[in-house]
Amino acid sequence: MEAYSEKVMEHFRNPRNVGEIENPDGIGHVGNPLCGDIMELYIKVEDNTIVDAKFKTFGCGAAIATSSMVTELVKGKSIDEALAISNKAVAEALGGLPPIKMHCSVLAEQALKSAIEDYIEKEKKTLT
Amino acid sequence: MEAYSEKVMEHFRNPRNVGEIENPDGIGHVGNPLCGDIMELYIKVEDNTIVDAKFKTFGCGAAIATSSMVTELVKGKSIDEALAISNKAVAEALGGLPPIKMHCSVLAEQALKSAIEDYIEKEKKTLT
Amino acid sequence: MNIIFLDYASTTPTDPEVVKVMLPYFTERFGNPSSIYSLGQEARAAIEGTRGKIAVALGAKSKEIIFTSGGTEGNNFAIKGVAYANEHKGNHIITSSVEHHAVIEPCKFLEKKGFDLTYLPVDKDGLVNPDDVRKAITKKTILISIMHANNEVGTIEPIKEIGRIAREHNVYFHTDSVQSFGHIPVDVNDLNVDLLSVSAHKLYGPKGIGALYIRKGTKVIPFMHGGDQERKRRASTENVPGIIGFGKAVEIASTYMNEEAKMLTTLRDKLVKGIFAKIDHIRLNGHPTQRLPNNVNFAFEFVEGESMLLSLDMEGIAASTGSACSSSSLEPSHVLLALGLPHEIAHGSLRFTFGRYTKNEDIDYVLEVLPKIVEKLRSMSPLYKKKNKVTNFSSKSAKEN
Amino acid sequence: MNIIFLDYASTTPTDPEVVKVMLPYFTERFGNPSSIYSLGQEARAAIEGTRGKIAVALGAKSKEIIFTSGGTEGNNFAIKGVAYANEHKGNHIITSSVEHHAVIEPCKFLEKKGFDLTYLPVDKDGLVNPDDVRKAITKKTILISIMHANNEVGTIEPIKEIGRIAREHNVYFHTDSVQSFGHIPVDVNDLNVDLLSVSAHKLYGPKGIGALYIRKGTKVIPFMHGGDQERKRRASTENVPGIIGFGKAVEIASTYMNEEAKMLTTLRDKLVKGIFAKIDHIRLNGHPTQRLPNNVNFAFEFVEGESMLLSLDMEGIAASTGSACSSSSLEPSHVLLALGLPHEIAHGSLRFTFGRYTKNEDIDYVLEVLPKIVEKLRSMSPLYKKKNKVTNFSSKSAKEN
Ligand SMILES: Cc1ncc(COP(=O)(O)O)c(C=O)c1O
Ligand SMILES: Cc1ncc(COP(=O)(O)O)c(C=O)c1O
Repeated sequence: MEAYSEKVMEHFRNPRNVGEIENPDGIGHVGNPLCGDIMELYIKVEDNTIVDAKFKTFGCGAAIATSSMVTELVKGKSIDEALAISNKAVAEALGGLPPIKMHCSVLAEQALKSAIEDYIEKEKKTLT
Repeated sequence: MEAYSEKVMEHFRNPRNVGEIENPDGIGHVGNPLCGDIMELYIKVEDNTIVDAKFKTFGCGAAIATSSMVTELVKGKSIDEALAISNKAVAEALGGLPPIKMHCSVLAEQALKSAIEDYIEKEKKTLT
Repeated sequence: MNIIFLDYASTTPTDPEVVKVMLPYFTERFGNPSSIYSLGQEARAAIEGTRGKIAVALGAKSKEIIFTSGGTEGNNFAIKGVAYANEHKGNHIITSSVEHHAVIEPCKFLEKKGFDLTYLPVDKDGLVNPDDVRKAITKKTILISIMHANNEVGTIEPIKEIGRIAREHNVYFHTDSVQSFGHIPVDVNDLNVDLLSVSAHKLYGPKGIGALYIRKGTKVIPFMHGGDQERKRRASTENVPGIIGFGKAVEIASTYMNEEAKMLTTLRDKLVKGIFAKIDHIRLNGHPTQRLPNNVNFAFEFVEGESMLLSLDMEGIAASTGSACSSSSLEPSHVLLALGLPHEIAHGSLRFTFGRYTKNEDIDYVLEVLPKIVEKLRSMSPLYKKKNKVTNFSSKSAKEN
Repeated sequence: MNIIFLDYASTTPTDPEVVKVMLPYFTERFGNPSSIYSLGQEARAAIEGTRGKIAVALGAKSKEIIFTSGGTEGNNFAIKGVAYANEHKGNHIITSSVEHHAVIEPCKFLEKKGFDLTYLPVDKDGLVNPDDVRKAITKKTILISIMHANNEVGTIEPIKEIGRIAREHNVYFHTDSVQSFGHIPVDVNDLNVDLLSVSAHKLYGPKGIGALYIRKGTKVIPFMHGGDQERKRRASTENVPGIIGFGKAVEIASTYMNEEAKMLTTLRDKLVKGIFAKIDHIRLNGHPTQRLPNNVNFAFEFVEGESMLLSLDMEGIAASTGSACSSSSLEPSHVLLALGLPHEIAHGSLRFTFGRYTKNEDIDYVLEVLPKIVEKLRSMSPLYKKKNKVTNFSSKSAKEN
């Protein structure tokens, strides 16, 4: 395998936003223990803006680093801006990922999307 | 290839009995330039005893050493004794030969036999 | 940072004594062993001497030892060589599901070429059952290939019995002895094998050199076709310094093997006990006693192997999740799956393998650092949280397994 | 006795600079490049750096270079790999009758497996005619393998033209560049090749390491099956010290190649002229000008090669009759026969190949010693006597040939 970038290692060493949010506004849950990667992503939304994000991840170094990075990227963003965050953006923010680890950035994007969807679902329910 | 024995190298370095005998009593001529080995063996016979032997050889180190050794072995021997000299005896007298060079000792035996046959043929002619 | 290297099963440092004997063969005694002049014959004599040493160490004859470029070549040579030389007799080959890729992949290649392969299962400790071998043999079986010691979980297979069965049925038997040679006794007659592969870099010799034992009379065609080297069985200019180094490594290993095995077993058992005492929700992979003296392999539930490895590396400890050569794969180890581990647990395995330079304090250090790493990663794991809520005694039952 | 080594085509001493850069990779930086911890990644970075250097030297991309255990493996890999990967398209392979055994033998193996082989003839100088290649191509042709420079007679083949023809016909083209790389310019794009084999020990690198260039997009299946090393194209733990040494050797060769070639050409031409001046009944084998800068190959009528070699060795000169790896054979060189030499003259050939450490005085010494040796052996030869009686001008006509 290619080596991880400095930035990946830094986020692996000191992952940001580890943990759960009590009473989150949205939860994303993606991955599968069979594949060796599971991400749980929690968001807190106020006035259509993501004010907090946390994660729990079972997975390799890249899975943890992308989780950490995506929670960093998303904080302070509007829902629309957050939905525009691609897996590529996550990987780039980490200084790149080894080719066989790109799927971790996909997982991070999916975890975020899934948390936002959960938030939108809940919102709909509250409105109706 | 396995290395040659000390004895082979010694006979290669200083081959005994190189040359031709003028008016020999027998000449043996064996081998084939295609195979890379040709031996010519000359004998001088007196009272049924081989009193001199010489050779000329085109061939590898083993071909030269076996030619040299067979001429040494044969000198002073009776015709019957000479006919009993086997290729094995030549090889053993040289401290052994690498397996792929054993055919050179066969050639030396054949050269000797062929020289003796030539001698016997000539004798017959003289007698009749 | 001083690195604590606990991945001797992946490769070993070359012993300085080994490097020393190699050196003259690079620059001075550099002759081609096939050349008939003195410089060539000198090189030839040196490699023949080494062949003799290796033969002695294996209980074999010199002529039965062919030098290769390593364990992978030995396995490819043995398997493809026997297959192609005997395909008129049959096309069936038996192997196990815990073999190294260097056995599995040649087998898969042959499968594509029309050979019929049986991959035998193993029990939860990684053992092949000799009875399964017997039952798998058909009239078309031409080769059985079962490894001596497993590179991931350290389990030592019942080679002697399998060899006896192979012989009874007149089937060639190959064993991949890359992990065992130099570490536990390996004798080709005692083990009843016809072919056996070894690799120098697993026993403090240089990388890029190994040997294949081929019992006299065994029908094998060459793998590397070309010149007449190695009595026409393996072409290519001989790696003279590598061969010389290999010989020295074998010499050293033969001298110290028993002593080293004892030392390593002590360290192994200390680490196993320590991990059991300090971390829960774990299981020891591989056979508890019939295993290599230097192998410890644990599954840690709820965490993933690579993240443990990276964390250990950050603390100066070099370990492994299993086979180094499959580290570019995302699949969990086929060996752990064959042992019956669920995917998510197979993903959370770590292998520590010790060697000549491992010290008692190294084990202490691992026992100090590892529990913290597992705890940190578990605290980040969404699996741990749930499991913990559901059950709290799984660690106990895992231990008793 | 000080040995004058004039057999650089068989192997070269490893440059001391090369040994120096290898050393740390035995004992300190011994990590397995597939391991993810720092020690492994450090080894990985080092071999990737070397891959880059070799790629640059060949005008290739890094990803197109696969490390092998030498020239023989490269040739086996290229030929069998292309054959097996493309057999659905056709089963015809074209090669020449002057290839090294490491090309001929894999071809013969494939012939037994049902492939159809064409062995092209050469002219009296050893040249393959590109037109013959064109004519030999059929709809079923999947591979052409023609060597760059001949190891026995030094003739340099018209690879660029043959490559152009191969490309026109959409056929893969492999060249065995073992004798040319590091000695004359080798650029994969200039030469129009898809695969190219090289071996480190022919250019002052260590034995047991080489590389195969595989142009991006070329369909090849692996030869060594096993782990995921070399981007899954060549299994087995990488020979890290060997690779590092190879890289250094290539670096040195690239720097000094032009200068060395000039020096060697001068020595070569001096020896050729000297031998012609001092010995009769001889002929120069190989192309008079389109040949390697360091190769001199003569046939001496009426004497046999091995006995000349042994005699030279006794005088401290190491030379060769041709290919070292066939020195266990009694057959005369297939290369010399392909050039049209009669058997008995092919048997009497000698090859001198020079290198980095060859001095002008060494040539003087050969010119002093060789005529005496030839004379002594001729005086013992039954062929010489007869020939001499029959004709006395054959030496002249041989020279003019
Ligand atoms: C059991 C086993 N077989 C084969 C191999 C391959 O050996 P090498 O890397 O020397 O080709 C290894 C190690 O890599 C191994 O552990
Ligand atoms: C032209 C040619 N091809 C292939 C080889 C084989 O290379 P190696 O001995 O490194 O396998 C050689 C030399 O031995 C050679 O001269």
